[in-house]
Amino acid sequence: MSLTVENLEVHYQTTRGPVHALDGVTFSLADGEIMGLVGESGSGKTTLGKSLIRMDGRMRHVGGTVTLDGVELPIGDTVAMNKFRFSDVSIVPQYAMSAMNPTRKIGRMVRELVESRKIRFSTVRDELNRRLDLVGLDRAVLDRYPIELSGGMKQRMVMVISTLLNPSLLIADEVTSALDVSTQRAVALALASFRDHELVRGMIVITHDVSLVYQIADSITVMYAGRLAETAPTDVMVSEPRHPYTQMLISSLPEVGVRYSGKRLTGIAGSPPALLNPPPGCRFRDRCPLAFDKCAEQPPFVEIAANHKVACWKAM
Amino acid sequence: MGRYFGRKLGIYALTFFVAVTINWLIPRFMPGDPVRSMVTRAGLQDPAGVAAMQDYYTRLFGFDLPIWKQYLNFWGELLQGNFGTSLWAYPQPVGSIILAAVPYTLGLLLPAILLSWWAGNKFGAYAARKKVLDNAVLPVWYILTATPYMWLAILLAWALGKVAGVFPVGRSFSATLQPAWTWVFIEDLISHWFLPFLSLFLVMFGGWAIGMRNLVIYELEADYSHYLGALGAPQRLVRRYAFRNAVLPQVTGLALQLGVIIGGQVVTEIVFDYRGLGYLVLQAISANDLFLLQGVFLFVVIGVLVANFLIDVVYVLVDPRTRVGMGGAA
Amino acid sequence: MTEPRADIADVEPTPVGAAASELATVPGVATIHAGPMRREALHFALRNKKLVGGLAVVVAFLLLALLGPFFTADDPLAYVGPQSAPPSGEYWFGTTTFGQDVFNEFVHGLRATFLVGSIAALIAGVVGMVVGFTSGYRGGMLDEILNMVTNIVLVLPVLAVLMVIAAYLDVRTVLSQSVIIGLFSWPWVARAVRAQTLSLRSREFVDLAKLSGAPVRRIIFREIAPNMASYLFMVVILLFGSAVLIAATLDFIGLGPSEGVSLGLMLNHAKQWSAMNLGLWWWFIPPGLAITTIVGSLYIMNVGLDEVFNPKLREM
Amino acid sequence: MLKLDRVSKTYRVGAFGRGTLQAVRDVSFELKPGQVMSLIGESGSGKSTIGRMVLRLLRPTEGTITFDGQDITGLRGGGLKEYYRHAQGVFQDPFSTYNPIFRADRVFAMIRQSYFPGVKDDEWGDRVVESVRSVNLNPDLVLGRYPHQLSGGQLQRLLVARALLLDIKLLVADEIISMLDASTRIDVLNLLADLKERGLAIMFITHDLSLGNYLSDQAVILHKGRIVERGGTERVFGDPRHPYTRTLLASVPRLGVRWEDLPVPETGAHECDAPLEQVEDDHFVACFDDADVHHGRKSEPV
Amino acid sequence: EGDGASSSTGSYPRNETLFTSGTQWGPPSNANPFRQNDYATGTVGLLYETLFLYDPLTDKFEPWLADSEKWVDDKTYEVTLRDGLTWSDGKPITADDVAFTINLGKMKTVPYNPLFGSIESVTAVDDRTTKVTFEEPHYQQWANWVYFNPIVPKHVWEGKSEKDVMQGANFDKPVGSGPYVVETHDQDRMVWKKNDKWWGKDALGMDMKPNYIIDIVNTSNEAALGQVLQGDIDLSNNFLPGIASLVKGGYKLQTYFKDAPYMLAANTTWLIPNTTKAPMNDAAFRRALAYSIDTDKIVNSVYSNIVEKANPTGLLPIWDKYIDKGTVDELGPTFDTGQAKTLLSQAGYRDTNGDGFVENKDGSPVTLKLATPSGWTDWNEAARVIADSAKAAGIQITSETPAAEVVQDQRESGQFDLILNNDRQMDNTPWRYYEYVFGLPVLEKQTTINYGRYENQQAWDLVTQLDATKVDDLAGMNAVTKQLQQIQLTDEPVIPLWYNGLWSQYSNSVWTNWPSDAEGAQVLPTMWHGYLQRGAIKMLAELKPAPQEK
Ligand SMILES: Nc1ncnc2c1ncn2[C@@H]1O[C@H](COP(=O)(O)OP(=O)(O)OP(=O)(O)O)[C@@H](O)[C@H]1O
Ligand SMILES: Nc1ncnc2c1ncn2[C@@H]1O[C@H](COP(=O)(O)OP(=O)(O)OP(=O)(O)O)[C@@H](O)[C@H]1O
Ligand SMILES: [Mg+2]
Ligand SMILES: [Mg+2]
Ligand code: NI
Repeated sequence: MSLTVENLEVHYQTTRGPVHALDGVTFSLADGEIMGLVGESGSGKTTLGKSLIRMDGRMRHVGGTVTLDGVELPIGDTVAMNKFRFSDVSIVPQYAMSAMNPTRKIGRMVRELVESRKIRFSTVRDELNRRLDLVGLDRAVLDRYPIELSGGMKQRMVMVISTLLNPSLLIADEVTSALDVSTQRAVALALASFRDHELVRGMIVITHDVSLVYQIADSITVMYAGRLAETAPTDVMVSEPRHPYTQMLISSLPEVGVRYSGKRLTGIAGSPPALLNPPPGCRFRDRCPLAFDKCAEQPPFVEIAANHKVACWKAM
Repeated sequence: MGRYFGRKLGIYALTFFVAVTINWLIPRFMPGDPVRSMVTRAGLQDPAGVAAMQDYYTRLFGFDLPIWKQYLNFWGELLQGNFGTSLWAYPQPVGSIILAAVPYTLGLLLPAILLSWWAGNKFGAYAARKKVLDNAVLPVWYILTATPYMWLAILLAWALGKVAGVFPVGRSFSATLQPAWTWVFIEDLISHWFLPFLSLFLVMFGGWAIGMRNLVIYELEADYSHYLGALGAPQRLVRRYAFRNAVLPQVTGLALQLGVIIGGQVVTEIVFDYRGLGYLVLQAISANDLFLLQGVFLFVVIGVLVANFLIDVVYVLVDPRTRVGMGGAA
Repeated sequence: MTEPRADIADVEPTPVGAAASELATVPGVATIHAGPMRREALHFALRNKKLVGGLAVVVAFLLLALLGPFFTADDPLAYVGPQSAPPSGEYWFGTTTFGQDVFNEFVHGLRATFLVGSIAALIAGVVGMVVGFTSGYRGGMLDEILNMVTNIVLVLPVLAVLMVIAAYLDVRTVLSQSVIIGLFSWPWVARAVRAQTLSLRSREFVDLAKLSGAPVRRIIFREIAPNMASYLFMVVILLFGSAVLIAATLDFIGLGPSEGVSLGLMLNHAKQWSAMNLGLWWWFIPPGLAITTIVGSLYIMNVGLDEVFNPKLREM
Repeated sequence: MLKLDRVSKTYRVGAFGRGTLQAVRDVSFELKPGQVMSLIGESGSGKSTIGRMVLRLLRPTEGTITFDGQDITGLRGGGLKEYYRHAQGVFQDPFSTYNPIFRADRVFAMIRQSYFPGVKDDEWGDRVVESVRSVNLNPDLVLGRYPHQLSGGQLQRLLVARALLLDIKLLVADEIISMLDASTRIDVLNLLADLKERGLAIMFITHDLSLGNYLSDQAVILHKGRIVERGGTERVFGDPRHPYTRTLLASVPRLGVRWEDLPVPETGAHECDAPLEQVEDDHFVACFDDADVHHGRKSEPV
Repeated sequence: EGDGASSSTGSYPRNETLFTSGTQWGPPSNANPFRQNDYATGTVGLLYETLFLYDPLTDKFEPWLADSEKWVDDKTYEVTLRDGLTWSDGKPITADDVAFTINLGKMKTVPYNPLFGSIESVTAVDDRTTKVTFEEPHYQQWANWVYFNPIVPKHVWEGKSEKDVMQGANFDKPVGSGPYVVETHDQDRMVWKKNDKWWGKDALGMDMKPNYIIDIVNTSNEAALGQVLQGDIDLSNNFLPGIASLVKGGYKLQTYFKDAPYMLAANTTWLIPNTTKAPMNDAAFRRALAYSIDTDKIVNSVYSNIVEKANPTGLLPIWDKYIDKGTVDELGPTFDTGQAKTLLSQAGYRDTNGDGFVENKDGSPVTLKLATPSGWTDWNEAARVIADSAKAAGIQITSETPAAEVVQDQRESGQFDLILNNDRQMDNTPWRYYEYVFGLPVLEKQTTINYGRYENQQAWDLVTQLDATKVDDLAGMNAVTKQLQQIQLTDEPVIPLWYNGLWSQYSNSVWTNWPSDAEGAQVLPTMWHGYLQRGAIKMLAELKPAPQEK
């Protein structure tokens, strides 16, 4: 699998004008890679995830291309995209708790879903059972209604459904945010195991929790205000972040054992610019301690080391 | 589940009790005296005769008893299915008068409710989120629900009955016919049934269609719809699911609407001089037949309660969420 | 965990009327600038064809009801013209079999209609809100009891009850009619308000108000109610519509006010004097049409409002 | 200063309140001035319930809560108002703590209305500005704005500023930063730390162990409404005794330490009713039954 | 419900069936001739018959069951039955039946019980002759009795308790003497079938044309109008507003007169003031009130001229010969607002507080309520007109429309200010009228007469005197009625307004040759209670099937 996203630009239509939620996003994903996508709230993570599979009514594909396995995805075209959904690109949505039709037994829902894609249910039935085992769900859940499942179970069930057709690319949006630490761990590991079993060939894990993606991702991409700030292999990102935003972000995370009296951490003052009419230049400029004149110009997203790209004049 | 129904039944029982009590009370605090109206009907002038007659009817209606006893008797009689004697159709028992009218009312009401519900839901769901269609039909539906039942009835009667002369207007069947299972009669019955049915149907149809449209829009925006969409499920499936889920509140809506629908039925019957319960209500009111009025009212209350209960049962059957919620302790 | 912060402005209900005046009474919030949310709502409100159109129609009728009687004869039932005359330049809506001016009756009847609608809506609104707020906010036994009462009145076939009551009422006036309609129309309001209150009650700003030492009444009326203002407004509109319809129904079966005119009574008279058989269509068409138009416009207005307040329903 | 003595809370749930749900069982602890106590536990463990009982937004079903020796469970009216002069809270969701249709600084006005009706406009304005500054906010940028125009961190800090207008001794912070972005979280935490320095007692409720650890002197681990372990923060985190505490610690994702390196302890806790047992100075553990290890589940389903 | 077998055939042959409507306002509840106000339409007339018919149009008594009558002396009356009369079960009708029927009046609740205050004995002299001996004869009343009350078969009614007599529904194959027998009845209809063995076919040479008479229960006039227009109802005795325009509209509709007033006058509608209440206890005020009412407007606008304004005496046109024109010209009030005002101020009723309405002599406001039953639309409308025109004269009247029941209650207990009433029909004697107006004593409940509680012993004595006047003594009667008219016109105990019509409209689509003012067709065209014995029964024999158009 390979995914290449180039210069992707997506806007939200609002009464006050377009919100530039994604503004020239470029990255690629290698076969078997899990990419962690982190960033502040509102930075465009979910938008990116949605753009790759299904835009909602207000989203407009303004520019850029997405190529999956050599085929350009018609992401702006809701109908044409259908062909790729589920089988090529799939998603575990942020709202897994409510993603299943509350009035259908889960098994039946899956069957109807699969059959609606012109696939015989019998051909995936065994696979379905296997995967339930894989994520530690009793096969009997298929005979239950969603309401009868706990949050963690629902989350895992949705993961199973979404990956049933072995999509090349799986987008997992905040799949663990609503869970307790112990369940979080189980779900995150299950996610990684999908890749390990080659049930999906590439994965974008969206979260606001850097520590979490650190656990399962091969690379981490940091978004800031609709753009990519930095992307790097996980260990590199954690140990040698180059973008000032990444640096500040990582250093503001309290760790077990760290106490304010020992090491007083600091956050990042200020807030990201509004995306309605984003200012030109580096968007982190206003909050950046290193900002200088050049930052009035948009820094390019350049590779500074192997697989390590940064959009910052100072980092180049 | 048992507790759920137990609770529901409790509410219904209480409602029934309240309704019966109100019903028993009101005539006793309001002007009008059935005894005197009966005496008048005998057309007496002589004071002695009047007194004797008065005595007779007072005892007949049980007004000579202490009030609490009257109340208890009322319940006693009621539980035996005895609603008392009608004044309007003296000396027929209220129960049999009502039973004679019920087929007409139900014959009008049931098809109108069920068909309008079914069709309204179908059309509403169909139009939801279809811009052009939606914009075109929505105002029509709103106009329909906003139409007073009797006015639509009058309009239809006037336009299709009087002016166009396509359908007969007035009575459940031609005055010149006798009820019998002959084709002539059945045909006549249906042609008299159609306009009142249509007027009820149309008004209700608008309401259901609007409700369904809004609910489907809501469901189409629900997470599970988006999820299905994201997995490339065709619109057909998404809409089917949305429809199924949107129907559930409509089921409850049906229960809530019953009271209003019955009001509509009453006036429609009056416009078309259709001989159902609505007609009886009007007769009871104008003849000051409090026993009949009480009887019809109780009958309606019982009907509504039973219908509500049935709807509750249906709801539980179609919505797994309620079942799960009731089954589990949490 | 992080919630998606789409634009709150779109999602939150916006105060109408009541809440705006509320702002002024809170010390410390002296000046009221039209907040962006309100501007947003106004923006949609003014552009919402349904809302504007519906409102225009209702206002037109209202003006006709308010001003019309000043330009017509005092006594709407006076015999002023030829008998059974069709609409003409002199008698816009024709005359009745007695030579009454239907237009004159019509404008006076409109007044009664608006009166019944407003009073009944007011009463039902107030009772419903008091019951809803109390049972939703106080909870406990009181809630159980009120809830039971609500359920009982809800299940009762209102029209049948009203008929029974009205049938036994000696003197019936527009006022008494409005009152009894109002007194039986509140349950669904109470239910809805209760549900809303329940959900608002658990919102943290209510806790904050408690922590600020605010008494219960202030919490209900200054914290909870304003948040439901748009909702309550719509409730009142719906109540108005249903009260008008119920009143017309009662009038029609002869249980209307024993004096005066109303649109329902006009229909009643038209029926009793065989207008349909005599072909006097101008006698029964205007009143019914007016009721339909007013109530229909109110409903359409309500959809408009709903769309203004609830972005999910907005056209895209 | 704040003392909970065998506090329990039972909710009535279901139709006619026939069902019950015991959200908090038999919880006792004490909070001293200038102390930060973390209440840690997973969702539904009863943390908020305890916090709300302390704030008298709920009444305990059993047990007493005393504040400076006064039993607060029965307070109402004036007494309650006085209590709130000294005890305040900040809640999880900054956006829903503000009434969305009013300006954010209305929270100050509400305080004034109840507690300082006599204060002149000017003086009040000064006090507000001062208080806002003390939480590291620029009054010009935050006053007069609507909640949605401010960031979560700003809103939370405003709430603290609001509390500071009163003569508070106790602040209940219920998941106060869980909805904030990582980059702003720490500032709010630091603000709390400053308050503590000023002698405020803080009850810090969180599900995030690292956050609890960062700030607090005392840690209380809750599981299903019951305290399973409690003591000095370093003691509890450094040497967790209860299997549940260990599970929690092992599941926290940490930068630099992979989960693989921290296997989940294969152990389950059994409920038992004995009181907390002191295992060392300032470290208490609830009874647990190691024999249950073998039928323990990997993770608690939620 | 129906107990007739032929109902299963689906319908009765339309061209042999007469459909009527307008008498029955609820389901037929009994065929009991003693329940004068609620027996099923036709019970008296079609099923049971009276000794005589009285035809108000000719003012003649016609022997019916009776062959002849005579006053043997001042206190003895003898009536002789026709020969060969039979009941519908074949048994002969004899004087025993007549005596039995009269004697039933001894039962307290039988409506003609008051007669027994003056009857000494009733005996059958022979098979055909019945002798009634009076203590003190009420000639007028008795003449009324003989045409109004039907004879019932002794062999059926004998042995019934008073309760059975008065409460019995009598629907189960009742035995009568008339031209029709009960076929079946249902909630919405009463079906009569021709009695082929009816004695009158030979004795009277009368053949009732319809083989079936179906009286349809219509509870709204509007519904009846619809059916008449559709040709479903042949004879509608409903009040059908707007009929004037339809008669001319090519609906095959016909009324008694071709032009206004279209209908015969059936009874008088009065405005009845409660004479026990101030200011209606003052004759001067009542007179002023009488002058203030614009009856023409009621006649023209409310009724569109299908009724006529009443003579100031209130006596119906058929009683014209009893009206003393001189007295009327001299005293009879006419609509004259100015005069009303003058009368008021002369009597001391002045507008002292300047509200445009006069006050009582003690200065308290006069606020009168005029109650008409809710749903009685024509009266409601008329009441408004009355209130309006009284207002012009300075009398404040508000029109109220309580339930009929309430109005009745107020009327009987005397708790009203003003009401409308029309309880006296066209009849054989003006005594019935004056009894109504002046009847004494005033009881706590006034159930049928003198609702206004007007007490004038002199007048009542005159009424009694009239009763004791022989029916053929016109001069004697007129001597009394003249005095009564003087009292009435000066005191205005009731204020006559208009003559209610004998509502009657027929469709010519199935039956023709309906009664009209044309030569030879002058019969009362109605099925109303009490009218078949007023000659309307003859209409059935006159009908002709309409030519069938195909
Ligand atoms: N439906 C919408 N209409 C208008 N603007 C939107 C909409 N949805 C999102 N946005 C805006 O687009 C930007 C990116 O939003 P997005 O949801 O992708 O952020 P995110 O990184 O996923 O944030 P979070 O961590 O809160 O989920 C934000 O500025 C947001 O306000
Ligand atoms: N008002 C209430 N009525 C009934 N049950 C309640 C109520 N509030 C809370 N509960 C239940 O009590 C238990 C404890 O709730 P609490 O809110 O204290 O948990 P928490 O530890 O704060 O969880 P979270 O981390 O999700 O905030 C939960 O099971 C919850 O469902
Ligand atoms: Mg997101
Ligand atoms: Mg909580
Ligand atoms: Ni979180």
